[in-house]
Amino acid sequence: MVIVQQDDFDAARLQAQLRGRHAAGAIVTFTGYVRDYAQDAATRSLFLEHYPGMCEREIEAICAAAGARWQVLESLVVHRVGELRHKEQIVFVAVASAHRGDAFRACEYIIDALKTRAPFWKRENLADGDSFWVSQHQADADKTAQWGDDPAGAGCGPAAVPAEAAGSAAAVPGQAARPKTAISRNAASQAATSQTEETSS
Amino acid sequence: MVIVQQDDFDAARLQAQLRGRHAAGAIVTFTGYVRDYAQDAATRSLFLEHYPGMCEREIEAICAAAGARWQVLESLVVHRVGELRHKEQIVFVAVASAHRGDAFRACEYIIDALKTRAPFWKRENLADGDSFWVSQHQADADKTAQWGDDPAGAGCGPAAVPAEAAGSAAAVPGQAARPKTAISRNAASQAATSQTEETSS
Amino acid sequence: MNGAAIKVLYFAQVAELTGTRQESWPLPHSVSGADWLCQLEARYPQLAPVSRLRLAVNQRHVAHQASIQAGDEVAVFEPVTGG
Amino acid sequence: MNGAAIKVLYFAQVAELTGTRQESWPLPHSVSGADWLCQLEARYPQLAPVSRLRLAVNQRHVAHQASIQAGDEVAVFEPVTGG
Repeated sequence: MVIVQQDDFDAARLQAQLRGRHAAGAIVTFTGYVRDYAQDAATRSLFLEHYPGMCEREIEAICAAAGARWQVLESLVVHRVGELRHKEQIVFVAVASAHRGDAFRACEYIIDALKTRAPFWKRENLADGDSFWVSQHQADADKTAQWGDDPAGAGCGPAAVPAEAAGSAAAVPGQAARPKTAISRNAASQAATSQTEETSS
Repeated sequence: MVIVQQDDFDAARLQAQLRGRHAAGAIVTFTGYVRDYAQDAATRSLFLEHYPGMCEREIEAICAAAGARWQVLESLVVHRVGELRHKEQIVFVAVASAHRGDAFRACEYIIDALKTRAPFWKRENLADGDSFWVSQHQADADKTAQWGDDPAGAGCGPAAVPAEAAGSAAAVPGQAARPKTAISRNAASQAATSQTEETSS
Repeated sequence: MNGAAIKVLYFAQVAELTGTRQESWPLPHSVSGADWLCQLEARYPQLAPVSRLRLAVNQRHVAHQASIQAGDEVAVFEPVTGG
Repeated sequence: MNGAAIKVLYFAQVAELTGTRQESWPLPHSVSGADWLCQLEARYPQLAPVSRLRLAVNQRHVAHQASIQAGDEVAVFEPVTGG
């Protein structure tokens, strides 16, 4: 199940439902929180923009890939969009399995792949009023490549391959080590669209 | 923090407390449930016996080892003892970290090490009235050995080393492939001691 | 060929730079993603360099050599940063 | 040497087989774990083979060649099965 929504979520209720649907021996969960993204300034809030429709489809494809690779009874992903304050929950991934190793592997795969494939973009609003679009970390692309997957869009350029095919994340010079991109002070308002989408798989 | 108790636990409340204590970017949790341990019979309940004192000390040592190896803000382990029904929660491990990879690694290490080092013993009560002490799975000892640790007590025999030292789990012939050991029908009552211990670290 | 077009979606910083989130783009004949990105840069020089931008066609990630055809939904965005 | 002893704890199936969970065991001089397990098997033949059993001394896992001394708390058990 994949849920993209503005509202906060109740991870315990979601895990209880997951457990109720299966006689799973193991459930592994990952929860991501709003933290300080800039190294030198405090984060006041994040704005999460997404591409409705494609977002859910990409995450469902990621969960299906995890289920094809490991023994998974069910995967659940909840991702929030819109304005999120410091320390709020952003994303929750839960995987139920008969085998804990498979649950750990699948859960980590899903969050790693989500970070390089699911069309979300974070804008960080600093306590001092500055606003930045967070740039993709090379480390995230590298982590995805370690699973044998090609990070989404890494294949731009002449030697490129479709995102579903195997490939290397190293194909894009200039993507490395850009921790954040300054756009302009308070230039962010026009991009603010927060939609709530809920899809099941 | 390590808690060994008979009562059920509220994983959500524990995770919320963990999150409140740290500006963690990531929390990874593992929850283990009572499942069917015998291949050919339904599990009615489990009885979990433990060694009070040593149990908490071993788990705390495991958490400390995880903290020395990965970037961990805090680890939390709750393990239940006593009579547990089918599908109930047995164990909860939560790890808070700034880095999700470290959180995944530390959480899996802790549950793997717990399964081969923490002095708990499971007796399975089958729906048909039979009762068995569950035997350690060779797979669990193997998983612990993969982390570079020696499973507890694997070092019995002349080539043995202390459990804290590096070594191989393969040193004990005859431990492999004993999925369960029949003791006797309903012979379990005299071993039934269920204590509640709560320790903080 | 008259009326042949693609639907273009802009997200996040790309939407800020173009000043719009969606538009119809005439496309008389199919082109590669790379060639279309050149057209895009000609219209919105502020997007340069476009080689860093990612494309999705009909809600799937595609490489820059993928073909874009009339009727496609084409999305343009910076590398994603969810999770 | 008079009164020199260890405190022995039995758990789970071992406690069922010995019929007790705790006892004092005279130990006039220190022995290896393996030698002490031989004494244990002599007293409780139903525990055989004792080579499979694990020992903890003063609440720490030890190998069978570890030394056991008067005053120690010695625990005997099958491989653990928690989690």
